[in-house]
Amino acid sequence: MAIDKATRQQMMVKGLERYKQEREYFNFITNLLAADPNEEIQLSKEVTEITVARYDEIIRCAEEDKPFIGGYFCAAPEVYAAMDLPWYLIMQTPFLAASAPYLLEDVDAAEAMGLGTDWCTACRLSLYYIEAGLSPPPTCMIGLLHPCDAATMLHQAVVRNDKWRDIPMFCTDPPYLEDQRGIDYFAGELRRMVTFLEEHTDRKLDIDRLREIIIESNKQYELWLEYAQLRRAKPCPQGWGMGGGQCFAVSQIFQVGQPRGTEWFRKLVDITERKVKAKQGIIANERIRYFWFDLLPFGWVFEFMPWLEEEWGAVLVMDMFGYTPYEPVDTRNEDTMFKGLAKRNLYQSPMVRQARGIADYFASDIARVVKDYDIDCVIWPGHMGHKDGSASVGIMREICQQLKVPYIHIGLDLFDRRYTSPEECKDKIGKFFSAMGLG
Amino acid sequence: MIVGGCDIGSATGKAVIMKDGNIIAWSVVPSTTKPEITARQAMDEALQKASLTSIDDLDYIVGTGYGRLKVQFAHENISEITCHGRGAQSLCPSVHTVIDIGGQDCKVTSLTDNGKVLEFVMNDRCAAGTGRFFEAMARVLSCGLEGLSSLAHNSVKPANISSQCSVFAESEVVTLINEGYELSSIVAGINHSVAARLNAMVGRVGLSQDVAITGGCAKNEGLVHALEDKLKAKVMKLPVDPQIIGAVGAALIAIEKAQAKVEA
Amino acid sequence: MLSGWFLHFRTLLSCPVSIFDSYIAKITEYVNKMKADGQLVREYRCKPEIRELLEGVPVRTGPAANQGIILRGDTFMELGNPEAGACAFLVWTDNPSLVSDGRITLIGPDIPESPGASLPFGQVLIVAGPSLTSQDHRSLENAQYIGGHIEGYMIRSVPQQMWSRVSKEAAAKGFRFESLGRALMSIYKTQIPSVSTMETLFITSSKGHLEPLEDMAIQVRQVFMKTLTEEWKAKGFDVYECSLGWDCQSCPDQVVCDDIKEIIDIKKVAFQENRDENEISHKDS
Amino acid sequence: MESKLKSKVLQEFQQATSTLVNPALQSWKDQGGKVVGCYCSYVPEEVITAAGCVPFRIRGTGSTSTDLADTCLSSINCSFSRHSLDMALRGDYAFLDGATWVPTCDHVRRIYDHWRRRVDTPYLHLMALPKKVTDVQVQWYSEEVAMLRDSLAKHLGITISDAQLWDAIKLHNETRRLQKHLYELRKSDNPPITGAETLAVMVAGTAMPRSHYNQLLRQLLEELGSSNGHSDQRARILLIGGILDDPAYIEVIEEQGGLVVADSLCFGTRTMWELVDEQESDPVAALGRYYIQGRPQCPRMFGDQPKRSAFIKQMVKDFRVDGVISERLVMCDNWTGEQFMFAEDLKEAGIPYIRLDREYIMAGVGQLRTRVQAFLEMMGR
Repeated sequence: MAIDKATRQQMMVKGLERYKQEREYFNFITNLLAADPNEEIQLSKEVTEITVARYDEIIRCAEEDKPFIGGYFCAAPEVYAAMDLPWYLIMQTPFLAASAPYLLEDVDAAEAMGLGTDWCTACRLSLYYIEAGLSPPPTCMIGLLHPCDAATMLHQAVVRNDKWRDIPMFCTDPPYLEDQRGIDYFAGELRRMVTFLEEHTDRKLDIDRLREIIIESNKQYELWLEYAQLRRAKPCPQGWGMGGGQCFAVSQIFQVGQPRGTEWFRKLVDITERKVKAKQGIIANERIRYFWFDLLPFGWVFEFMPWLEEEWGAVLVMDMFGYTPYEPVDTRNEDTMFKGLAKRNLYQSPMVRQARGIADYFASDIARVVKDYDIDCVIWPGHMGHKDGSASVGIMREICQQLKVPYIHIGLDLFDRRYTSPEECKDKIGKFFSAMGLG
Repeated sequence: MIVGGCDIGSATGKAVIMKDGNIIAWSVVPSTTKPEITARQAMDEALQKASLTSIDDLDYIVGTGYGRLKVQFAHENISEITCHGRGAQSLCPSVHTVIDIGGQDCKVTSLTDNGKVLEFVMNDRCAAGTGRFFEAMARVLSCGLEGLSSLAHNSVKPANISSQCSVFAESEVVTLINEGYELSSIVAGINHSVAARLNAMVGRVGLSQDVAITGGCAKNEGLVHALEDKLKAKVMKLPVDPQIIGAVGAALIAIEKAQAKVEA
Repeated sequence: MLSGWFLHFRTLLSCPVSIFDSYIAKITEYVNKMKADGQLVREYRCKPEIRELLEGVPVRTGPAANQGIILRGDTFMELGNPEAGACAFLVWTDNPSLVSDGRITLIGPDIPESPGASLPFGQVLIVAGPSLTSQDHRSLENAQYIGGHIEGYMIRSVPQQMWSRVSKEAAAKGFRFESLGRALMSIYKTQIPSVSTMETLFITSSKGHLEPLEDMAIQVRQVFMKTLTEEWKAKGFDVYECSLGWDCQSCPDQVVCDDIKEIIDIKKVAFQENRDENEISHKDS
Repeated sequence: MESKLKSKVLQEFQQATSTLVNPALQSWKDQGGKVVGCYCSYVPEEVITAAGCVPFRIRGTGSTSTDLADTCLSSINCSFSRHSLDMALRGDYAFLDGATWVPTCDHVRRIYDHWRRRVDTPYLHLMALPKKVTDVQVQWYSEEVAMLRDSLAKHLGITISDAQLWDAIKLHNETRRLQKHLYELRKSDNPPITGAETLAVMVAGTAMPRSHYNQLLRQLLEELGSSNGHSDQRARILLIGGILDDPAYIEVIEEQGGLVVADSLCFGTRTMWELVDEQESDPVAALGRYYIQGRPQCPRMFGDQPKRSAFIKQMVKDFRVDGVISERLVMCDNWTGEQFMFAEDLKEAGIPYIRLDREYIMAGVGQLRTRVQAFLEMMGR
């Protein structure tokens, strides 16, 4: 059933080309950041360093024919860490390297392949990389069937791909509602995921090792929560450049349950605490505190986010990735651990929390964030792939109206600046700020 | 045997008359509000040029194009996708990919060795890559369609126009004008952006061997160069006006049909 | 498309107002059982006027009372850490006679007794007012998360969890559950004028003692969701969308945005005042 | 392709398809009967029938605008979700005594959120449909079926016995058998009924009291036995896609000479090709298995794609299909992925295939015509 060795090797060589290119890209960024002594820049540099380390690890496994998996956040990466299984994300490029110079060419190439343009660009790109042979074929794969339709279809298409159809894949099935029955069910899915991984790799899950990992990741989440509180300070100590995205990358992707990750969080909290005590904001004159209710526009972040700060004194106080109610997982026994992981990865992980189930979950979150973070306006960027979110604009507007906080829906593609150009976005936001008397 | 092909598009009507497989006359007339009248006008002009007195002199007529159902004198109608493919390959046998840029839509067709359609894609949702996109741009630049064609030189560095939506592209172009960009550079930018769009469509059917561009926009040399650049393939020069390829294809099919009728 | 359209389909709402009365009885039963079990139950009876409620509260309360956040190092003790356990809910009635106005009940240790501790936290608010209806439920519910309204007391921003910190400074000034109860009652009575009567219950004794309350909390939440649904339906459409590119001069629905703009102005003034105040206090020290 | 049928029964079906409340449903309502809406074909209609209500598949038929829905949804949401919600907001669904959902897709699942906030329907229920098709999900969905049964019974103040559930299953299976019989007739060289007419028959089946519908359908089958078939088609077409309920769309295809002889649609074979197993001991388990494993699945179900692809290829063979047309509503992510995968599968199998984009309320007939015509010409037809 497996692919023959020669073919696999060929696929691996090609699959590593882009992968290595990306590693060099992160090395380049690391070097850039290294030149700036600023503490926060150094924190960012650490994130790019651990990113490079992961690329190195996967390349080593691929070249030495050792097992590595295609994995996912929000599917209990604690398990892969405990099983000592190196993993990479097939959605890697759009999520991590969306500012890479080849991204737009790849978007066009994906379209040329026949992937519909109204499909989420991140999913489209991920499928393109596999169809075009630009992803290293893993030993086996864990996929995700939430939060959106495109994710489900992406994984089906990966299973179907001629070259990848022999790579075993397991997807965890998400329950829709937030209740104990759903948690129990998802815990069962995670156990089946473990069985799958044990079957297709030479690794076994050791429960004590899992406990160690979870105890460490509990510490990471506790620190993250501490950090999230610090962003309530006025002025806000950090803006769009540091926050939820990095915390997520460290705790859910690169340093899951690893002391180095915990140390990173500790530094983050220490630095930020100092700034809060000194009443030091990310910009000198904070005039607008906004809640960015989505991911950052990864593909063109530098063309837009700094403008908000410079032109309007507008600070991103909270975003979708930053507002996560991670709870510690109860490590008493196997059962409590799996249920805790189920809850964490289903109801507490960003995006999956907001986009998976019914609208009430994000509705109550918006209300809390606006109040606790003293938000002046809510921005729903409306990424073209987030169909459920854009199907919720009426509800978001209503909540904001009740809270008497201005709300705006932009409508953009987080990865492709050509969908709505940064200039269009600026124009729309500018008019909105002026009309509402903000700034 | 004398046959006719009549291609009624949204902007122009075209007619071709063939005798024993050779084009003896053709015409291009602007579209009226009624496709049946456009068809009549185009055919009458072609008949006159062919020194024929009546439409009854034609053994068989095939109608095609957006208004094909309204070509009342046609014996049959065939979609423009098939006709453009047939026309382009018969005039230039190495062509296996045809890009038809019409007024309202654009189509990319891949062909078999004997001129049959293998696969096609069609864009009719947005103006990107269509005649009306160029019209909108020509209006903003107040240079007319001919001006648009003559303004682009290969040597000019194209201005960056990222949006492929005509509405947004229009505002980008206005910005570029205000920023003092050279007109030729803006025009080159427009051509590049359309070429990128068409390139994606070509990708969907797969590029095979040589490419031909049909339809009025094929006369825009700047676009042709930009497209060659993107496709990394040679765009073949067609021996007749690219605007009449659909009508040529229709006439060629008319020959087949007429023969089949005779045999039957 | 109607430009910036704005519609009201308001229908009359008839909702039974005694929906939570049985829960109020259950809460009383719960407290009585705790007493009978020999738990330490302390009761404080405060004079219920807003002014009187704040008597003896050693910290500032009100919208601008606590602009800062309580850092780890400044924390005296914490309440409701998920590991320790937490449960918070609110019930209301239009029958004030069911509520003992101004009563604060504490089951378990008080703040001054627990330096450095991480205690379980149960908080039950019982509010009444003759004119309260289910339409007030949402604002009653939201008011539990008091934001920065009590100096030295911070509810952490975590959805569905009542998890808070008391600062060392507040503890040193004598902040305890009686103060918290008084502050909460004054905040409710100030912010929501239709609240005439209110009492509070706090539990810090053990995680196990929160279990019966959790059952009640789940049921109350379900009832709340149901009334919320009724409210949504009764409201019909009044979602405003600006389709004029924020060109207010030509907008027929300016009133909607004006409402929001007014709040923005108030916030700006408050922020400026607070900043000035901070600067003054900075100079003082 | 001209309709050859001058059947009164067919006209009744066609009428039911072109409106929401058909006369049969109206008279059911007039007699005090209850009607419960289903937003997707994954709602186990048998439970609703067992509760003594008529299950009604929610559509956007007759909608002319999306003004009201556009305040809830956005332009990247599909036109089915916008039109159907718009109708609900306008009160066109006031005749429903209840409405049921599954979180089918990102668009439809949010309609539930808006509906409960804005539309006054006495009973609403959302079932958590899983996204996989293994035994574990059969178990999960069986529980969901049981929960629907309990919740609906409680709402109506009745009990729904196993026997009632079995009766409903048998009644719905009977519908499926009759519908399948209709499809079998289309395997012939000269199918007696067009694809457009068949779609009307199928849509009507989701909008009428079931026994009445079965009776009419039996009558139609009798009439068809003696009618002349269609023989002037240029090609035999298999039509696949998502929520297509408008026969006019198929009419355009058939006017070009492409006779639609079979389909994989959720107003088509997917809901009736297989039967609920009447031999199971527990009716709830039988339904759970049927909806998750027993029938051709929607693209949203992971792990089922090879089966779906095999189903299509089998249909191509059984119905001697010349080409496959796949339609998709613009913005539908599920069908974007499915169309992509089918393109590869059918290419491998050497079956002519074309993908079309569509709006829920038909627009752009000219372009559809051109595409279909070119497709037929491409096949050499």
